[in-house]
Amino acid sequence: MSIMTYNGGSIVAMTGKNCVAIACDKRFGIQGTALADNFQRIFQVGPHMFVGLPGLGTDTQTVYQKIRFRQNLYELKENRKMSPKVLLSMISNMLYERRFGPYFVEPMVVGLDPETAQPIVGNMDLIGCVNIPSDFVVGGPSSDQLYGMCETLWEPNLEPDDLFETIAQALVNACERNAVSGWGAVVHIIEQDKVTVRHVKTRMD
Amino acid sequence: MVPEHTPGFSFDNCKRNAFLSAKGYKGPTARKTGTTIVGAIFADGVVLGADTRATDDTIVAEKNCQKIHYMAKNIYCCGAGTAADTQVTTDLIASQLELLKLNTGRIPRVITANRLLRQMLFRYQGHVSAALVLGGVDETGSHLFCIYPHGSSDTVPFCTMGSGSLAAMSVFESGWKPNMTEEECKKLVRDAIAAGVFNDLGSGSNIDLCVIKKNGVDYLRPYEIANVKGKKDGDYKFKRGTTALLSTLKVPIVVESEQVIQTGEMLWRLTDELQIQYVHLGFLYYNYWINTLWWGKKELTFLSSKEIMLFYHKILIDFFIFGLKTRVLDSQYLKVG
Amino acid sequence: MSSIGAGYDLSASQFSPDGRVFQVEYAQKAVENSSTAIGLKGKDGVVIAVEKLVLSKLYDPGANKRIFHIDNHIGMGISGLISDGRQLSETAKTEASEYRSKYGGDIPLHLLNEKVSMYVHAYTLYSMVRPFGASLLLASHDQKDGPSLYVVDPSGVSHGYFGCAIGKAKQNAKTEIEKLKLSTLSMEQLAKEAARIIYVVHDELKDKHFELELAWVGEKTNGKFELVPQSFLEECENYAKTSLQDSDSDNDL
Amino acid sequence: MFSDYSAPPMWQNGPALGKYYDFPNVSTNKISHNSTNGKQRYHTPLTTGTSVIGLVFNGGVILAADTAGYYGSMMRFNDCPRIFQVNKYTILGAGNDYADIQYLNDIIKQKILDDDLHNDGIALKPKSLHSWLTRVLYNRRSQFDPLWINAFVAGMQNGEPFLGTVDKLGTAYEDKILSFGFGTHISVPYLRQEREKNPNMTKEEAIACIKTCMDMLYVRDARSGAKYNIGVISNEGSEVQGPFESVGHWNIATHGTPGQE
Amino acid sequence: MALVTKQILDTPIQHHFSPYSDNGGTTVAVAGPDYAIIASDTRLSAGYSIYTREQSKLFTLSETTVLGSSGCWCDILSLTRIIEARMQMYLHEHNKVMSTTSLAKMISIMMYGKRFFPYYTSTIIAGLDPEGKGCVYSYDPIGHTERANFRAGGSSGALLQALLDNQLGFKNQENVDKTPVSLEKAITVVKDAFTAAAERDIYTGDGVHLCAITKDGIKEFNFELRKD
Amino acid sequence: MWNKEYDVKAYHGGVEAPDWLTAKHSCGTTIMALEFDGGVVIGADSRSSTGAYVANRVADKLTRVTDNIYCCRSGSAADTQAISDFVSYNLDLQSMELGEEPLVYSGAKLFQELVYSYRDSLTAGIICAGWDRKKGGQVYCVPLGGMLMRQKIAMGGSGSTYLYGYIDKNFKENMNKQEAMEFVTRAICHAMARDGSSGGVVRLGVITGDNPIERHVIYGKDLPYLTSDVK
Repeated sequence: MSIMTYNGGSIVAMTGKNCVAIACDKRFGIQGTALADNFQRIFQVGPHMFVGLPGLGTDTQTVYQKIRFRQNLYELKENRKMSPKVLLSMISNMLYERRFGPYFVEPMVVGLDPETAQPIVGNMDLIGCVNIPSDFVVGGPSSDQLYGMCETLWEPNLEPDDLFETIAQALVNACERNAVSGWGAVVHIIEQDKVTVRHVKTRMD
Repeated sequence: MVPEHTPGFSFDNCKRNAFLSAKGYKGPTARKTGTTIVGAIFADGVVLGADTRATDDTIVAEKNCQKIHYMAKNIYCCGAGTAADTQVTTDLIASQLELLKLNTGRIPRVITANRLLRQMLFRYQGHVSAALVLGGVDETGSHLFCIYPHGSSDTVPFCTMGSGSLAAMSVFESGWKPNMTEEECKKLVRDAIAAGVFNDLGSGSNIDLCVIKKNGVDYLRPYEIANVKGKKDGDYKFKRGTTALLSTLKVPIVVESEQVIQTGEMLWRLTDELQIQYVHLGFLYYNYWINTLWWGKKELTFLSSKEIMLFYHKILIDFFIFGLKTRVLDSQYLKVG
Repeated sequence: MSSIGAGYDLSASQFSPDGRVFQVEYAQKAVENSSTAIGLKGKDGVVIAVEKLVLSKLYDPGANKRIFHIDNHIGMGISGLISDGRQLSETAKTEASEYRSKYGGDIPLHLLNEKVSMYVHAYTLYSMVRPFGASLLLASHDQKDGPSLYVVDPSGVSHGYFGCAIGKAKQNAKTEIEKLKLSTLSMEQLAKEAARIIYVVHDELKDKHFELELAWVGEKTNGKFELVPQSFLEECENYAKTSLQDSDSDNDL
Repeated sequence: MFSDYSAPPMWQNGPALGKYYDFPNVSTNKISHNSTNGKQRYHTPLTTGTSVIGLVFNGGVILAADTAGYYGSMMRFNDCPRIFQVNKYTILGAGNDYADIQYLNDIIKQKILDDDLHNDGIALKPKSLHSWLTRVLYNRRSQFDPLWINAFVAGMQNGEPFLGTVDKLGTAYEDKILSFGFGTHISVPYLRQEREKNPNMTKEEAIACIKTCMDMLYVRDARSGAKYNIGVISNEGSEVQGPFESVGHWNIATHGTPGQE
Repeated sequence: MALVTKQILDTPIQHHFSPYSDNGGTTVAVAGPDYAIIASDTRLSAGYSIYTREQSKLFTLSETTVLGSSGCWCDILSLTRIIEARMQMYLHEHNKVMSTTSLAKMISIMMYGKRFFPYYTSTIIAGLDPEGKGCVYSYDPIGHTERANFRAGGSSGALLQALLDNQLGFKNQENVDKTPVSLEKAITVVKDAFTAAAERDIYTGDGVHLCAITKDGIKEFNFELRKD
Repeated sequence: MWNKEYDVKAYHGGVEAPDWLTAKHSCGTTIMALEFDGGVVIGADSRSSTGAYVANRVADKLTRVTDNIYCCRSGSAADTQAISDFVSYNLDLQSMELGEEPLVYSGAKLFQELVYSYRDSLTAGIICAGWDRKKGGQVYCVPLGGMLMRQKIAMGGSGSTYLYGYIDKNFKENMNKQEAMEFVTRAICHAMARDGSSGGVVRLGVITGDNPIERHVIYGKDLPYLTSDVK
């Protein structure tokens, strides 16, 4: 059994037209036993930037703390906001430091570039190999199912509302075929002028 | 920036991970570039080639990843193996080559890059799993090296690496000849990568080429889109309102003040440098001496001072002993996996 | 003797008071009622010829063959009950193939002959089985040892021969064979003579139709047992028919 | 005798080692040979033959394999032909354990002989042989006592070329290009490329391709030999040609400065 | 020299035997009101090598039943051959072709019969039941079976099952018309599913072989997929 | 329904990698050096392999240490390259301190020191050969484990096992240069023919006096004994 399925929790992020979306389920469990339906795996790290940390629950939280620490220092020193690409690079270096004893998280970053407003989604493996595709990234125990869903459902230039439907359908259906994901889901749609957070209904088994 | 611990690799989590692993919870696998990478020398330079697939076991993790890495203006390097390792290894040596260039005011030689990569990999005894094809042109001519994860290297007129290396090698073995023209060589390298892409499941998607000549570099990405993304027949757009909602929260982003600082282009350059800094800072202390180690046999002569030589000598022994200690240390930790 | 075994002929495992095993003798009788088969051993090969009686015009030509391939280098001709003959040919084939798998070569004919004879003999010992109603001609040629020919009898007795005949007209055929100087004859000559003899001994009055089966093994066939090629078979038949006419006209004179 | 296509136990009916004699029908102290409990020890390849390659051309098929027999890393034998003419319709090629290859070939030879002895003009056809091999090899793998063989059947059936392979598990498939060992990684990509360029190869073109492959395998496979045989089959009949010899081109050895990296 | 001797002696005995191999491949089946479709990709592979690009994994068992299977190819070959033989015996004994439903049960029993040395296959059968309705049965390697309306199995099974739930079963969708899809629509979805799988699963690709089973017989289609 | 326990993928634990992807890069090698009147001849085959795959068929296993001292490498490619870099560097250093060319023995001793000190971690069998003013041509053998032995003729690598009988029978002292070169070529050819881990071309080096090394490459039909000649 993989450690990635120990606490469960899957995340998916997609690009749209001048917007990006990131969604994850809310289950927290220990193997088969579900313990909570409000576990946070997506964190806001800037007005237009979110980071998702699928993986082992304790590492999700530890890595988030470390990211905050480093990001705060950066912003203090530089007096400007971090762009998603710099954040990815920073997390990547942080993870590679633990090349031989990694954190069990596969972080992903979504956001709009602070200067160009270009939508960016990116993820990396547990030792920090960055991948910035033009369409979507997935992570967590139901990533297989998410790959199948997203490859079919995603299309370029989705408007925010359509992007919401697509990402929500992808996540909800994928989680339904995974025993350690589900128990509610949350979707963040990030646009230039607002962030919309929607809690989505799912099966609770 | 404040380091959270001594620079270099951290082994903090090793014990915990070994414990989990012993309990039967396997850690996830790192992303691999199953990969076909090749290089070939032609009359006026070197052509490097790579596919663009990265895999996570049997799943394609990335369809268009970049495997030909920048080392210096005249040197590029293809990487196969664990994706993060190839990325970091080449970045690290690239930054050292840049420093060398600034220190000496000379264009770095390919042989120097080869030595640096080799020594870095040897220190980690194959645990940093990067298999590389290094190519470049300097004042001594065109050079091609293939470097193995354990830290050995070969000098060859053509070479292939990665899971598709045998497929690519069949193209070279049947088609390579000395002193090819640029076009012939590009075609051959393209065929070699195509052989990997179509016959090796670890390799796929597009074909990238990088032509390095005395007077410049042609980085062709993609050189050929060998596999087009499949077209869908159906329409999979949902009607709005299809997904059942529990709650919606809209958080407007209010701009309180605006201040224009620089043009976008300048900013990009800044951030790029910053990235290099990140890479570098993490390893600076750890690698300060490797940074100033010998740059290849032929350039030894300009280091004439005896003091410097003795200092280097000491470092060298440090290097050797440390390399072997790391081996023992690493193997202790890594055996559990 | 026929059908007066006085109770001593009910089992192969029982002797009669005068020391005979009637079941075996009856089996031999079955052979004597069957079509004639002859084998001739010449200087460089062996020929087997069988007069296969065609009991019904409705049979396919070539059906119920009486010459069998046992191995590349060994052939078998039978006289007697055809089904018994087939069973024995299977036994012989198995023996030959087992020998090959164990020792990796062609089985020598004398050894195969021994094995088949012992097998046949075993069927004369028990009350629950019936002896084989067939006699066999076994032919082979070896590069070094030359041609060889054996006959196995329903009793399990077997002998090597220069020339031999079994079946209905074995006496007549033997007389004909004895007239030949076998050791000087080539395979072609042997084949022609064999064909002639079959034609000579064939009894037109009792049995209307017959097919001549002719097979050989020898130097000419590289030690492989083969059916005589169709064209040469016809040549042999013509030769037999002409010499038959000649001798008929001799008799007329 | 070869009815279940595996050797009978060597010590039959007698007491097993260290056991007393058991009278028949009293106890079942028979060595269970075909047990499938998975604990049975299976033999492993010792003297091995490396790549076999097969290619379909316009109107026929080619198989090729070198004749080296390796014992570990030592070339112990240089004359182990691995391409066999089965009959005029069929050629067999095989790789991996040479003892198993010989064993299988003996069985097939006997099969062919048995066929000939029927003297009915019907001979084993390639598809039948291929199918039969599937069953034999699958059966042995199911007994946890595999024959370490990758077999290739090439032939003509109904005027059409046939090329199929079976591995030690019984995995069987057909294609225009097939290979075993290093051939899978080195020859197949090359042959696929050549066939794409020229889907209707003539016999001569195909033989030239195969020879290029054997040369490549000679220089890139550390368990290959220089001598090889080629089996060609077409409507004109089948034959095994060779041995041919590979030398390889070596002028690239003069590249670079000797002694330096 | 110790190294040298060790090399020679060590190498010949370094062999591990596993009776199974994973030859990859994906099968998808859909049952409709009066049709059933089943499709497989045509790539047969092992490790990082493609054995052949033209191996359909569908086996037409009767006029109304098609079986698709992926996993360990030698087991698939054996399993399907035995099924075919058993169907032949059934035909001779009962003088009728085995129905899809009976076949489904028989396969389950056959597979469970090898409970402790299973056929490592992901098997699906599709066909028309005696009432003429489409049906799909899927199996785990030791013979557990259930009837379903759509099923994906094999190396991309996990990728595609959720998609089928969503697109053919209208799962988690509100305000949509949930009548079963037409044959044409089902074929489109299955085809797109394979296109998606070929993008992400290295063991799925080259081509798709699809059989559409209706009361008029079995119609076959072939589609191309990416070849890398 | 699809129980993970029976999932084929789970059973195998992912893609099986062929051994040429996972094996260490090594020189399975035949190397040889002999002293003759006036110098040394060194020779090696050119095959380096990962598993059974020939990763480089024209490798150069005769590596410069100083202009007059060369080493023949066998074992792990990475280990031997690192060692020879190290020794080469130190001899250069020494020569600068001394102001003259270092002795062959110094080089051999350095090799031995390293191989012995790290005998548990290094896989390296090295022959160090060269010429110096004091003792002329010399051949030193540093096998696995780190002993040091001067020999008239030294061999190493997996291919050498096939040669001991041949050498014992045919080696003569005080050969001239031509004889020595032919002898080495022939011996390496015989090893290449039998040993799967050796092959390719024969590389020779002749070090005499103060002259620069003389390098030769012999291949194809020029070799006195070929794989196809094996009985």
